[in-house]
Parts: sequence; C-alpha cells; structure tokens
Amino acid sequence: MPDISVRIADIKFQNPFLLASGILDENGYTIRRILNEGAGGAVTKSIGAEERTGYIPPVVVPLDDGLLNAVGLPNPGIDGFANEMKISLEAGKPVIGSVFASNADEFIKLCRKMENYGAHAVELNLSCPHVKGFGSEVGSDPDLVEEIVNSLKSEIKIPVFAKLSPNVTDIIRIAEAAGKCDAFVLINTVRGMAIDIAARKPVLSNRVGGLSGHAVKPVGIRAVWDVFENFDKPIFGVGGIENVQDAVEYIMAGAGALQIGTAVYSHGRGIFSKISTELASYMEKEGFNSIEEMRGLAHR
Amino acid sequence: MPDISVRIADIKFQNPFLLASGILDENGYTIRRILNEGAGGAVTKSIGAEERTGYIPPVVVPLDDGLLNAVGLPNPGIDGFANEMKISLEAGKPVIGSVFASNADEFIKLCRKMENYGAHAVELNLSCPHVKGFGSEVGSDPDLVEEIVNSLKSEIKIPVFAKLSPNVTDIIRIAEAAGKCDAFVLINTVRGMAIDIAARKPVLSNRVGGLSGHAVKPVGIRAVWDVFENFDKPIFGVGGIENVQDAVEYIMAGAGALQIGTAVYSHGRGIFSKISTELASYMEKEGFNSIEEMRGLAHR
Amino acid sequence: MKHSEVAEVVQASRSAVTIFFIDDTEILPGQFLMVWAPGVGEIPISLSHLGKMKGITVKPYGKTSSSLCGLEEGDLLYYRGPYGRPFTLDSGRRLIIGGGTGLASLYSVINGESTVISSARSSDELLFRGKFKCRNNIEVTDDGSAGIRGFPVDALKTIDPDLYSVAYVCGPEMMMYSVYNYLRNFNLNLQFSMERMMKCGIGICDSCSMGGYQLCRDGPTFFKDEIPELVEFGKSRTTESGRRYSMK
Amino acid sequence: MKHSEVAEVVQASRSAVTIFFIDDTEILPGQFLMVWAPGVGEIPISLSHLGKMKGITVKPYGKTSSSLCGLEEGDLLYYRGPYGRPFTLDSGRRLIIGGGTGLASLYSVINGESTVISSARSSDELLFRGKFKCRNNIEVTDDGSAGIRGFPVDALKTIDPDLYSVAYVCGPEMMMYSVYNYLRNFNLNLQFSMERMMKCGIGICDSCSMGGYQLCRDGPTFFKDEIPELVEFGKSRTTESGRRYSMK
Ligand SMILES: Cc1cc2nc3c(=O)[nH]c(=O)nc-3n(C[C@H](O)[C@H](O)[C@H](O)COP(=O)(O)OP(=O)(O)OC[C@H]3O[C@@H](n4cnc5c(N)ncnc54)[C@H](O)[C@@H]3O)c2cc1C
Ligand SMILES: Cc1cc2nc3c(=O)[nH]c(=O)nc-3n(C[C@H](O)[C@H](O)[C@H](O)COP(=O)(O)OP(=O)(O)OC[C@H]3O[C@@H](n4cnc5c(N)ncnc54)[C@H](O)[C@@H]3O)c2cc1C
Ligand SMILES: Cc1cc2nc3c(=O)[nH]c(=O)nc-3n(C[C@H](O)[C@H](O)[C@H](O)COP(=O)(O)O)c2cc1C
Ligand SMILES: Cc1cc2nc3c(=O)[nH]c(=O)nc-3n(C[C@H](O)[C@H](O)[C@H](O)COP(=O)(O)O)c2cc1C
Ligand code: FES
Ligand code: FES
Repeated sequence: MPDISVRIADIKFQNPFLLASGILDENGYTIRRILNEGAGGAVTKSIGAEERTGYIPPVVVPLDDGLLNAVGLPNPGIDGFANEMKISLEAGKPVIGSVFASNADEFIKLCRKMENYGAHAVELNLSCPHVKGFGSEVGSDPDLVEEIVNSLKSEIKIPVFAKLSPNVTDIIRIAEAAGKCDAFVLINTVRGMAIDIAARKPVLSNRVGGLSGHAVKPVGIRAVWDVFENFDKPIFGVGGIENVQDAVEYIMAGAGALQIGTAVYSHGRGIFSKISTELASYMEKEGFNSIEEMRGLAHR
Repeated sequence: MPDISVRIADIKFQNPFLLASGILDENGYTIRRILNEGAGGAVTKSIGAEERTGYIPPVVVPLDDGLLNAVGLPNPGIDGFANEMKISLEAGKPVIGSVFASNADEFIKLCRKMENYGAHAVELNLSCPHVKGFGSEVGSDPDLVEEIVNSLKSEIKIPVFAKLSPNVTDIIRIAEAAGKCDAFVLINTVRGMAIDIAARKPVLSNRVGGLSGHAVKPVGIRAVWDVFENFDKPIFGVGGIENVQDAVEYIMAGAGALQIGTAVYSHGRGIFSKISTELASYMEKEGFNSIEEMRGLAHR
Repeated sequence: MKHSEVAEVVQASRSAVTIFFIDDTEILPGQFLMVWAPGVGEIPISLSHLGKMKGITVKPYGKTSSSLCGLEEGDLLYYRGPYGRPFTLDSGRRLIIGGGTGLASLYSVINGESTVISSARSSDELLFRGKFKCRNNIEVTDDGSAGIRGFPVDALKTIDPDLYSVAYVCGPEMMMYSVYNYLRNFNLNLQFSMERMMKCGIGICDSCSMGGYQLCRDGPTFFKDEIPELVEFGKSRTTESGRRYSMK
Repeated sequence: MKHSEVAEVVQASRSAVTIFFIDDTEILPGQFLMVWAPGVGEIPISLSHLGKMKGITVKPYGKTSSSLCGLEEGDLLYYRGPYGRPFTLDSGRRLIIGGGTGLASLYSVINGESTVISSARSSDELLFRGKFKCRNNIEVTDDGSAGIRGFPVDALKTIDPDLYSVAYVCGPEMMMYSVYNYLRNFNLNLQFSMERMMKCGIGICDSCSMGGYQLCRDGPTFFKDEIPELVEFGKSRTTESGRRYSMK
C-alpha cells in the first residue's frame, strides 16, 4: 500500500487531511472525535486573548456552490481554551493551535500558551476576512506580518504556520513577509456577501462574510501554485477540497498536506476516513509511493 | 407595466442588461445580433493599441459552478476594430467601447478613437487578471488609476466607466482613485487556476486565469455593496448573474444596471430577453415602478 | 433562504404562539428549521405541526423569538431547513415527555394511545392545553398551579414506564437528564430530542456539540444506546463564545 | 477534462490518422470535441466514428493536430464535449460532399444508398479511400492524381442533385461556398457543417461566429434556409486576434 502519511515541519501526520480552523473545532470533544474518526490532524478554532461571543446568527449562508460565513471569531479566550486542548490531545494526533491577534506581542503571548498546552504547532490567522482589527486586516500589511512572524520564530519553539488570505493584491508579497514561517496555509475564505431579496437585507448579521467550499477551489489552487513557484517551503492547501481529485489537484499544485473545512458540512465528518482511503487507492492505481512524489508535479 | 429602462451617465438603456466585455463581442455581427435579440446595450471586447492574438487554447475551462478563462485579450487593435463598431452600432442601441492600456496616454488615444467610432461610453479595463502589464496590474496601482481617469475626463467627452478588479486588498481605495469616472463596473474575474490531474498540467495554456459565473456572485455583490456605501455614483453590477433573482440581488446591493457574461454560455444568447421579461414581472408583482426604486434597498 | 406567508397565528399558551404557514416540503417529526427574523437573528425552531400546513410554536425569550412571536397573518416567515435527524415512529404505546417549548417538537408524534406528560413553570405556560389527540395528559408545574407540583420525573413516578414501548422526550437539558437517569432503568425505548445553542444548524460551527456529536446533524434525536456517548449531556456545556461551564 | 485511453490508431490517408477510443457518451453525427494535447494546444475535432468505440480522424496541420497524430495505443486522449448542433438524418438518398478532413465529420452519415464526393489536394490525401459503406464514390483532386481534376463543384456537374433528398457538406469554406451557390438552385435539402477557428467551443469567445451565430453552438450544422443569415459566409472572416479580412 502507498504511504499517505506526511511530515511537515517535523510533525508526522498519518494522513494529509487536517480539519481546517473554524470548523467543528471549538469544543475539545468534537476535535477528539474527528481525530479518532480519521482526520490526520486538527487545527483549532482561532483563539484570541479575550473571550468573544462572535456574531449573532445568521452566521452562515449555505449557497449552491459553497458556503458564506461570518461567525465572528467566537472563542473563550486563550485561558478558557486550555481544557479543550487537553481533551483534543487525548486523541494522540497532532493538534495545531490557531490564534489571532492584532500585533506581535499578543501573538507571542497566545502562542506561548498554545505551546504550553501541548499544541504541535501554531497557525497564525492572518486572513479572516470579516473581523475588524484582526485577520486579513493584519495579514495584508507586509511589515506587520514580517514583525509578527520573525518575533514568533525567536520566541516560540514549536513550528509556526502562516495562514494567508487570497483577498490581497499580491499574495507573494505577503508570503515573503512571512518568509520565516515553517509552512504556509493557503487559503482562507474569499470576501463575499449574500442578500435575501424577499427580506431585502443581507443575510449574515455581519453583512460581509467569507466564501468557502467548492466555489473557491480555483482560487486556492492558484495561490498554492504561485507560492510553490516562489518559495521552497511546505504548504497546506485548503479551500474547496471535497474529494480525492480535489486533493490531488492541490498536491500537484504544490501542497504537501491539506485541510478540509466546508466539506465537513457538505459530506459529513466521515469525509476524513473516506478521502484517505480514496487517496491510497488513487496512489496505488497511479503508481505513486508517497505524497512527496506527487507534490508540485504540475509544475514540471 | 413597470419601466425596466435605466439611464446611466445620460445614456438610456431599454433594459438594464448589457453584454459584458469579452463575451461574444469581438465580431460586430455578433454584437449586432445580441443587441437585436434583446440586450439593453453591449460592452465590446477590450481593445488595445496593437493587434494581439491572445493565448493558445485551452483558453476556457468550464467548471461545475463557473468558468475559468484566460483568453489573453485577443483583439485586432483599435484601428482594426473600426468596422466592428460600425456594424455593432447598426442595432441602434448603446455600445460601450472597452479598452486596455498600460498608461494614461495610451488610454487617451484609444478612447478618442472609440469616441470617433461612435461609442456611447468607454469602459476602462483596469481589471483583467491574467495579462502581464495590463488590466489589474494597472488597476491595482491607485496613483496610476487616478492619473488615467483624471486625464481621460479632461480629454474625452463621452462617459468614462471604470471596471475594477476584486483581486485587490482594498477595492475602496482603487474606487477612490477612479473617483472622477462616470460609473463603476464591478467586478472583473477572480484570479484562479485549474489543474488536470490525469495530464498533471494546468489546463489553461496561460496557467492562471479568471473565475467568472455563479461561483463569484457573492464576491461581486460584496464589491457593489461596499462601493455603494462609499460613493454616490452609478454602478454596473457584473459577476454570476444568471436569473432575475441574481439581478435583483445586485440592484438591491446598489447596482443601477447589470452586465452578463458567463451566463450567455450557460443559458444561451436568449438570456437577455428572458431575464428582461422576468424582471418586468418581478417588479410588477412586487410593486416596483422603476429600477431606481429598488436600487440599494438592502442598505436601508 | 426560503420564505412562506404566515397563514394564521394561534395562541399556544399565555405567551407562546403557533405560526402556521404553507410549505409542501416533506418534514419529519423531530426535525427543525433555522428561522430568520431579518435584521434581528436566526434561531432553531422545531416543527410542531406537520402536513401541508406546517406550524412552529415559539415562546418569546429574547430578541429573535420575540420578534417571531410578533408575526401576523400575511407576513413572511423566513427559514432554511429542515435539518436534523427525525424521530422514528415506533409502534406501541408512546410516552411523551415535554418540558416548556420542548413539547412543540413532540406534538406531531402524539397519537390516540399516547400518554403526554407536559410540564412548565406554571399553568399558563403549559403548551397546547386540551389540544392533545390522546386522553391521557399528566400536567406538571413548578409552582403547582396545575397538575402535579414538581418536575416530569415526579409524574413518571405515578405511572409504570414499562407499559410503554417508547418515550419521546424534549425539554430543558437538566429536565431531560433527570428523566434519562430515571427511565434508563426501564425496558422501553428512548428517543431524546436534545437542545443546545445552535448557530449554524448544519454541522459546521460546533456550538451545539455534545461529546463530539453535532445535535443539529447527528441529532437532535438520540436513541437510548447513543446517549451514554454524549459525554457532556447533563454535565457541561459551552457558551456562545465556546467557554465551557459545568452544569452541576 | 475527460480522458480515454487510445484503443487503436489507423491510417486514414497518407498523413491523417483515425484515433479510436472507448467512450460511452451518446454523441451524434456532426458534433465535435475540443481535443486537448496537454502543453501544446486544444482544437475542435469532429467524430468520424460513433458507437461505443468512437473515432476522430486528424490531419497534422500545425502543432496541436500533429501532436495528436503522434498518439499511440495506450496513450490518453483528453477532450471535452460533445459540442454543437448535430446533423439530422433525413430519409432518402444522401449526397455527401467532403473536402479534406471535412469528410471526417460526414463519415458517420454515409449509408448504402449515399453518393460520396470526396476531394483533396492529391490522391494520397483522400480520406477513407475504399472504406465507404456505399458503392458510389466520386473522387476529386486538385492535381488530378485521382478521379476528376478540380473541385467538388466539378463533380456535382456530373450528377443530378435532384436525385437526392439531402446533401451533407463539409470542407474548406471556399469549397463549401461554391457548393452552396451551386446546390441552392436545386430542390434537395442542404446540411452544411461550417468550419472556422474555434477557441472555446462553448459559445463565449466569438472566434467562430458567422453573422452573429456561433458555429460551435448554433452550428456547426446549418440548414438550407439558415445559410443566407450567415452573412459572413464565403465573404469575410476574422483571425485569431479578431481582425477581419475579406475572403474574396
Ligand atoms: C433543535 C431546537 C429546537 C427548538 N425548538 C423550539 C421551539 O419549537 N420553540 C421555541 O420556542 N424554542 C425552540 N428552541 C429554542 C430556541 O431556539 C431558543 O429559545 C432561541 O434560541 C432563543 O432565541 P432568542 O433570540 O429569542 O433569545 P436570545 O436573545 O438569543 O437569548 C435569550 C436568552 O436565552 C438564552 N438562550 C438562547 N438560546 C438558548 C438555547 N438554545 N439554550 C439555552 N439558552 C439559550 C440566551 O443566552 C439568553 O440568555 C429550540 C432549540 C433547539 C436547539
Ligand atoms: C467543428 C470543427 C471540426 C473539425 N474537425 C476536424 C477533424 O475532424 N479533423 C481534422 O483534422 N481537423 C478538424 N478541424 C480542423 C482543426 O480544428 C484544425 O485543423 C486545427 O485547429 C489545426 O490546429 P493546429 O494546432 O494543428 O494548427 P495550428 O498550429 O493552430 O495552425 C496551423 C495552421 O492552420 C491554420 N488554422 C488552424 N486552425 C484553423 C481553422 N480552424 N481554420 C483555418 N485555419 C486554421 C492556422 O492559422 C495555421 O496557419 C475541425 C475544425 C472545426 C471548426
Ligand atoms: C464557518 C467557518 C469558520 C471559519 N473560521 C475560521 C477561523 O476561525 N480561523 C481561520 O483561520 N479560518 C477559518 N475559516 C476558514 C477555513 O479554515 C478555510 O480556510 C476555508 O473555509 C476554506 O476551506 P474550505 O473550502 O475547505 O472550507 C472558517 C471557515 C468557515 C466555513
Ligand atoms: C471568456 C471571458 C473573456 C473576458 N474578457 C474580458 C475583457 O476582455 N475585458 C473585460 O473587462 N472583462 C472581460 N471578462 C470579464 C467579464 O466581462 C465579467 O466581468 C466577468 O466574467 C464576470 O461576469 P460573469 O460572471 O457574468 O461572466 C471576460 C470574461 C470571460 C468569461
Ligand atoms: S449548530 Fe453549528 S454545528 Fe450544530
Ligand atoms: S468557439 Fe468560442 S464562441 Fe465558438
């Protein structure tokens, strides 16, 4: 059987499919279950310094070809998340702590705590498109990104992953600024909005949200492709992965591992074990022995 | 019957549905037919100073929920387009000349010719995402955009429309730079890519292309919403309009008129007359007398 | 978002109302809708009435439910769904145990041979009084203003659960927890409709999870043998922010 | 993109080959595929062979067609489609007029009672020689190396078109234009499969348009009464850039 495990920044994942940040990863019991049911690893909900309740529902709008969301980064604050990390880690698989903050100092504090909680790595949310003062507002300022990543790399021992936004003029410029990170995570959601014409109102209570799911796959593929062309660094591909073909497309574009978010809604939690089996059969049929062999193949 | 005609920058359109730039508008006979078959107006293929053959096919990739294209701005050059404009204008409806260039002087030359050909307005392609040196490379530089729009406004008599890209960090900043234009056109395609995993190659010969169609509608709605909130200027909404609901969603977000591209492929040329009839019935049923009455309603 | 015109609004208790609307979709007992009050909020609401004329029964708690309770005939009701795993309709005698608006989701499984234990704070909060298809209705109120003073478990002690083939239960979590701990020792089947905060309704936000299961998708219906897996049931829950607190 | 394994490659003339592959999709006579040679290009190609085993017959012109002609058994053929309006199969005797690879798209409509006029520059370029289902085959070559020296119209003058109920025509545009101008005066039905540059194949790029109709979508088949509407037919066409030039 081909080997579908991957090693990114010295963390070994039994399969390349991680649960993406913000999807069923706020409650430790849920993370533990998803890992036990077959995810190769999990990224937690993005956690900040202070407790936030997030936006009033509607926080999601299911669309034909994707999902629009503006959950508003609800989270119990880093201290309140200690127990959830503990429960999550009981699965014995890698758990990556996602964090958001507006400056380097705050990021350091959060990441130190994640490190103490036993997170295998931290993922910096430099990309959430719908919360003022955080996410892509931070992640679109190259100087700030550089300061954050560089100071984290000198303060934190566990690997640092930078999750970038596609909602920027030049993603390469931002990736350069985050150049010291241990891996890139591409992409977060694409800014979007939906109006209900009968109610004559935006559906999301926050009005603007982020588009995810199948509709944004081409956007993610292009981001992974461009970053792979320009940097020699691991990439987590995320955005619209629903089946083995999507996964292989990301790998051939340059991703060394993958994250799945919206498809957990459209295909259920079972997607992790299903897609892992499918990937192994695909590799067997095509004669690939490892994911590394497939990685970036479309660039040749 | 409700009045579905609109007036933008003093140009009267019998219905608010224009053919978008780049879709069936390179050949004068095609434009003439589409206008005769029911489009309210047409925007031409983007025309440059010199003849360009565009990219080698594949230039389009039909996807489940949209279309990826990198046609590469083929065009006969502004001089070679004179005859097509003549044929197009025989339909007796507004024809808007789309042009692309890399600096203000070139834009002026092109727009002057379009004016001489009888174009009712010019649309500046500041947004094509896949041609080096043009389109969004120009359109993401606020200083350059400002110079182009301002100098055009002093040199050209016909209205100037600025077509902006969603592939920028801050569309409001670019809209401000284009602040002297007579109307905004939102949006052009979203940068994307598709890889064929059996061939292990990007499908488009240019690799990167632009995503259009239903998948990008939320991106367009959000752009129109944000620009409407910030500027008191007409907006053409474009991106994923396939049916009357989509059209009304754009109008309620702030669009005063609409353009249709990809749906001409997915629904055929007949879409213009069909959607116009549907819009009239919708307005009748909902008690709207004019499009102006519906415009921006979701902002209340 | 779907929308339907409100056909009728009927009082279901002093404060709760049943909103009727026409929707041809097949919806099964125990499923719920995410109901939107534009500009206000969106909340999960069970269907109390099925068939071509559908009905939801809402009690005004906070902003969104209160806004819904203000709907009138001819207004539009906005919603998405149906969502969630329905009840299965077991044959044999049914024991129906509803607390507060929890009874709404059970209303459509009541048949002629059912016994309904309906509970509320006080008599005027009891839902659907006198409107049950069955003759056996045991009322329970916290303040004793009607029926038995106390909680549903007190009513259970007055009957023999093993005369029933199945119990359908819905209500506040602590009420359900005590009912569960009582009834698990009997032979009848159990179908519990669990209730937690639900922000998305589609299994993506984690706000409704219990022991790793999403109530909005794996539930809200859970069967007897599944309930032990819901390790948080009756013990701890998370707030809107995801902060965990103990229920004990 | 779809892909199928090449089952067999057979010579169809000195330079053209027929590539056979298995595809269960229903494809009708006159429809075409957009065939992709990865890393090279994508071109429209008609189906010459229908049924479960499909076949395309390609002549090497430029890069893409030459690359396709180099495919071997076991290689993958990439394509999308089928696209375009098919021929309708009229009853009665069929007159088949094919110039160059134009004959490929006509091959599947040839039946026992057909007369085939096949034309090419020279004898070794004639497609499918001796492989027609019918006995009547009039060959025409520019250089006279086989059959009549000249053009299909010269062959038409040797027969009575009104003995046929329909003519199916495909070939270079000027050839089709002369055939049209000759045959329009007779009573038989006409079905022309038009050919122009096609970049997208799906009716969006305008590269294949004639008189406002997209050959890739409204055509490539056009009927007798429609041809006058194709005002550019035989008169002017546009290059890859969209530059118009006169064909006269
Ligand atoms: C599957 C399901 C079905 C339901 N069916 C019905 C029904 O048929 N009829 C009905 O009246 N209600 C039903 N509910 C409960 C209903 O969704 C809540 O009453 C509603 O969310 C309250 O919203 P609100 O905006 O009015 O209150 P808010 O303004 O949001 O809150 C008012 C107070 O109630 C608290 N609160 C809100 N929601 C919950 C909750 N789910 N659990 C605990 N506390 C909460 C808030 O924290 C706050 O203190 C159901 C809930 C679920 C999960
Ligand atoms: C509906 C349709 C069906 C077709 N079916 C077949 C078929 O069954 N078999 C077959 O061999 N060919 C067929 N063709 C023609 C085929 O598509 C062209 O031969 C092909 O595009 C040449 O591509 P190339 O890349 O090899 O040549 P290129 O390298 O693109 O060009 C070689 C030369 O041919 C010219 N050229 C390319 N395409 C065309 C064109 N469409 N019209 C005129 N000149 C052109 C170029 O300008 C250049 O001078 C069909 C065309 C159409 C529109
Ligand atoms: C409901 C929802 C909540 C999300 N929350 C976060 C978050 O807190 N932090 C983050 O970095 N990304 C968040 N994302 C983005 C996802 O992690 C992912 O990047 C994006 O959805 C694209 O992947 P997908 O198409 O597989 O969902 C969220 C996405 C969704 C749909
Ligand atoms: C094949 C194709 C070619 C296009 N060419 C141009 C162009 O030349 N100039 C331009 O401004 N926009 C061009 N566009 C963008 C469209 O005008 C439009 O902005 C976009 O497709 C979104 O609208 P839609 O979803 O209705 O297609 C092109 C789009 C497509 C699909
Ligand atoms: S309500 Fe979001 S997961 Fe259940
Ligand atoms: S080939 Fe593009 S419109 Fe026909």
